[in-house]
Amino acid sequence: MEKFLDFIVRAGSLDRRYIFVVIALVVMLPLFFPLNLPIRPTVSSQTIYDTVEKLESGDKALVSFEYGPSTKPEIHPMAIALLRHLFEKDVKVYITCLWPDGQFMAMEAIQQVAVNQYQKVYGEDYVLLGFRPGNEAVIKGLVSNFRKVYTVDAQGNFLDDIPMMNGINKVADFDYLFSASAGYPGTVEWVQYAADPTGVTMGTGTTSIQVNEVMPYVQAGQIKGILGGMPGAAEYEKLIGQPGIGTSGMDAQSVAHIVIVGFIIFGNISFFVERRRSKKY
Amino acid sequence: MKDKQFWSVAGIIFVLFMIYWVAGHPYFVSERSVMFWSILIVGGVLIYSTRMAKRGEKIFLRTIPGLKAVEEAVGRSTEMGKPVLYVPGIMDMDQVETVAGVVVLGHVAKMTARYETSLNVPVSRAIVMKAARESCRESYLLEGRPDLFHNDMVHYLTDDQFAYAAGVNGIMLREEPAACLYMGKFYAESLLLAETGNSIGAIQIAGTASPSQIPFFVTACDYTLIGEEFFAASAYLSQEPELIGGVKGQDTLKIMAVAVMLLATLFNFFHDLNMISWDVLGFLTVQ
Amino acid sequence: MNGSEIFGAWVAVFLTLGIFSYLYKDNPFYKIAEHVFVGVSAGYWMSMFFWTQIQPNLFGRLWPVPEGAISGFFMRTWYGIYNFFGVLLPSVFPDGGIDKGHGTHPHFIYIIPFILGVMMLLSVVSKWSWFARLGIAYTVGMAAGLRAYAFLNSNVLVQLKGSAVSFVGLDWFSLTDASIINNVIILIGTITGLLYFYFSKEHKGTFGKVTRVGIYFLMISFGASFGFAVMGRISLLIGRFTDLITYGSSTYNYASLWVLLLMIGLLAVWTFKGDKKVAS
Amino acid sequence: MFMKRQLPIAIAAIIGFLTLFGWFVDEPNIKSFVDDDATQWFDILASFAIFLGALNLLKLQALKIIKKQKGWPYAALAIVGFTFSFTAGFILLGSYNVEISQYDDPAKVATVLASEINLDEKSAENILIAMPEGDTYTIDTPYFTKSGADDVVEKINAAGGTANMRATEWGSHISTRGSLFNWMFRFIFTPLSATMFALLAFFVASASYRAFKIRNFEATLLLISGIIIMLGRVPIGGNISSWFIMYIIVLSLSAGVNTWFKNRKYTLASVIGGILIVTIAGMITGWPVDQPAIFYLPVLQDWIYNVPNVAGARAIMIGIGLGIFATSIRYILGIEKSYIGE
Repeated sequence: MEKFLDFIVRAGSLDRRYIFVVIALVVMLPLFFPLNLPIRPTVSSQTIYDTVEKLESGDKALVSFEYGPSTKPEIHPMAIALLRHLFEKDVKVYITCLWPDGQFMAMEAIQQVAVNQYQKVYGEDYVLLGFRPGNEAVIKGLVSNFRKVYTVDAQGNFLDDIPMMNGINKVADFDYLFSASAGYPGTVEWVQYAADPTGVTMGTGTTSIQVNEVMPYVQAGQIKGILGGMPGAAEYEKLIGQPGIGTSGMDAQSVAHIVIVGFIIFGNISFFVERRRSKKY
Repeated sequence: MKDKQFWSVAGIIFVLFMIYWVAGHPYFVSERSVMFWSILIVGGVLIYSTRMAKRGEKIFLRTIPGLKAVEEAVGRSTEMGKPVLYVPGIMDMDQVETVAGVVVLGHVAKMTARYETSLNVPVSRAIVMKAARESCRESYLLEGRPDLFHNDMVHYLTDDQFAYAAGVNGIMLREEPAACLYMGKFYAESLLLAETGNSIGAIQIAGTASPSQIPFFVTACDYTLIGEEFFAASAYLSQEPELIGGVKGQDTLKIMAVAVMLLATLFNFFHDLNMISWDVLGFLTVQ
Repeated sequence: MNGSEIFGAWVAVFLTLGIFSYLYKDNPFYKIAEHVFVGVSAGYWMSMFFWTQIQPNLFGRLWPVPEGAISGFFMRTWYGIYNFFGVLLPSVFPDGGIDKGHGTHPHFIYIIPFILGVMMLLSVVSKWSWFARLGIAYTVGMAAGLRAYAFLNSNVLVQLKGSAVSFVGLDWFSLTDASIINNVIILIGTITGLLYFYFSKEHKGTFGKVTRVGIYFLMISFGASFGFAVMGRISLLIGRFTDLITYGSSTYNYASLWVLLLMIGLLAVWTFKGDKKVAS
Repeated sequence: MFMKRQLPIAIAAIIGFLTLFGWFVDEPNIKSFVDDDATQWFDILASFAIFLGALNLLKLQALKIIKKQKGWPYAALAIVGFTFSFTAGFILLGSYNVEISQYDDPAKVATVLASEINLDEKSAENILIAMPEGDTYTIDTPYFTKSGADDVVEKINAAGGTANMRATEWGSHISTRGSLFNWMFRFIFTPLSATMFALLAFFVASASYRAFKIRNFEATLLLISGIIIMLGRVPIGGNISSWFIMYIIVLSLSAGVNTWFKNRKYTLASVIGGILIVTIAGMITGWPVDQPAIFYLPVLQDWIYNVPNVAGARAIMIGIGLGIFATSIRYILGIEKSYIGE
């Protein structure tokens, strides 16, 4: 017994590089040997799905890309799933970017979903307006006059020449607003400067870390539903019935969480054993 | 009516606005009048309490446990003959948290001067370095120990987030400070710092307002100044009437917020029961 | 798969593993990757902001393509300046003016932000460091005006409204839907949490008990925050591993495997040799 | 002195005041300035601020090299990195397209095309034949140099086709697949910035192991709510039976009884009693995985993050909202002036 306790105490001050190796393994292995755990949608993901489901063919949705490569694994799958749902419903999609890298992410998503999967027509079914710097000031500008901020789209075409831009002059002209956001500027700013002042229905997909900051907005009804991180994306993929990157990452995610919880519990056991000993001596 | 000037200006603004309103309030977005009045009232409360503080009104601020702990931590470092490490966050002086961090640094520098303990302040922005140096120099002068102060106690590492974290971790492992204080704006590096500090067994005290970083500090540090506590601490330490008045003003506003919440719930309850027709939720919705 | 893609994959793998090598210890691979990152990202941000804002929305307004021939001394001088720039940087200032849909007349009022911006850049010279203050003051002032309204509305007023919960026509308790008990918990939690941040009174007696409840709610919220933080970081790692696995395929000549072996080998050699320069 | 101190404060005050009250004004001239032009100016200045940041970085690294400070070769590497991305952004386009618009004999042109896009001649010919009348076909991957693209154009023209070279426009090159800038984004910027953050996954794990200790009641709450979110949010949480959770609760309650009463009999009684109650209840209901729902992790985590978590987060949000309002007002009134750096 004494020896076992000794081991536990010593394991408590283990070189952290052993922990790194364990984490690398538990994340890597399920990617090679999937477990196919069933996914269960949470209430907030279901809300997003229901809201989009209510949109009708020809409705206009503004989707804003506010993430970059650093958070791509979390947000990109949900952006793709949402675009799939919107195109499935024949909703017109307008894409803006408040992060410079967002434009690249949007291009990738468009190539995959709009061009390859649904063969949508640029300028009639979707448009990529591109990135504008200025954070919340850009949103404020879009709310009052869309055409001041964007005179050309990302490819340099004039907005007046794009058929689907007809009748779009401010954010209030849209039926749905979605922010795929990884931080500032992002969801919070869209709520403050666009959704609250105009009353346009808004949904959001955020990194896991942001979920907590955004939850009060969701509870107060300022945002209708939220997709949280990669699990949120997996849930949405499940809802639209098209499994993607999010779903394939869930096994690794599950196993890693279990292992980390195990670490926490073991760390605490070792902590208690040590504390009891130091009391004795 | 302690502050006649304030009340007369407020009265004049009110009367002028009323005249404008009665005259048909041209060019005014009437749907936002609730927000307009909120801004005037909230702004008024803040200005009023700042003015009162400047005029010398006694303002009580509760003790903040984390602050007492700072003194203990410096004391312990002195006993052990080890340095104190102070990290003022990774952002520039335009962030309120950085400003608060530098204010608290001044206070810590006073203690290290008094106890003759060595202080080490790595920073990640050039302007923060200037400000932090000034603040330390002043504290050492005030304590009558300018001889102990040297410029290198505040030194610049790098602007880059992770390189900075790696640098600070290096200092921790080499110098093994007995107390690590993290006060300022932190992002993902909070975890790296707090964990390394924990592993060398230092007393750790943190103060920050970023909600997503607080959990890491709360679990890994001995004391954490959470969000507004941190701002209040800097006001408390600086004893500047402007800052203290601000804290007092925000306190008043919090009580008002609680009152509004309770009243709104009550009115909403009666509205739901069809006992009154006034819709409080509609009233509070400003577009 | 063409050459530039395969070469790109090798570069990407080297940089990715270079940064991961920090997990072992601080080493030259990590330092190389880190410094390349600092330099490249500065140039990257600069290009992005220039081509999406300064060129189209500032220069595009100052020197739009004029309608017909340019006449008058003033306008000729104005476009003369433009042509001079055009000689220096033809990619930025194409012949004849910049056509980004800002009409055909120069918006001269945009000289103000242009001058403020240029002053900002000149502040690199230590003697003129105060030059930047004017531009910074503008952004600070504007952000203050925007935020004062937006935060008071969305973060205070609407949140107060959100806490004014309903009790009529709801179930007593439900885990997944709004219910009376849930609403009471939210109301109590918000109020006690807010009172924890009340500084003008000592936390003793009844008030102390109230704020105690407040801190419990804050802790539950921080715990959730911690859970989400773990979740997010793991997702990012999954993303990196997926990329490495892709780059480790035969299409990319097994880039991930080769680079990994090379790095482990070199790190091992350095460690066993105990090279002082590396170990420091 | 006026330019250095009063003017900046005056600018901040005036602009702040205009923007704040611009929310309430419906006068077209003021509205158009405040909502449109003023925000555009802000955006432009924000862009210049990025330039300033880059210049400061260069200055710093250059000084490091000149003074031969420790690690100066790495500083040189940073400058090389900057030069590369600047070149990709402003000087070297690296994206020239070849468009084929007409041909006399598809087979001949297809020979040229096939060697350019790594296809057999038959498929290349099919691509050309499938091209609608009056339309053009653009070769998928752009050419890195202008002369490279010109060569191909010449070859196609020699084979009896009509082709021309089209350079990607400056400005849209940043978002065009195939440009040097885009290559840099995909293979240098993306892996670097993504891996920097992925590193944190490892540190989060080691921090959980070493730092997250149950020191007091608050820390316990934090830990439990964190663990429930972590397990309940991911698919595996749905496979953990609520009965398993109940057994764990029984055991931890017994541990509590043990420390509280310090009497082995009580502890034993609570362990056996608890296990018996849970087991009998389970046998009666038939051990459903997700019942009772309050012990089922996916449902429990939904409740935690929709109810108590929202209350805590909202308290912080209101506090921060008031704090930011107060700071903003101080900027507008010119009380807070730390932004001028004095």
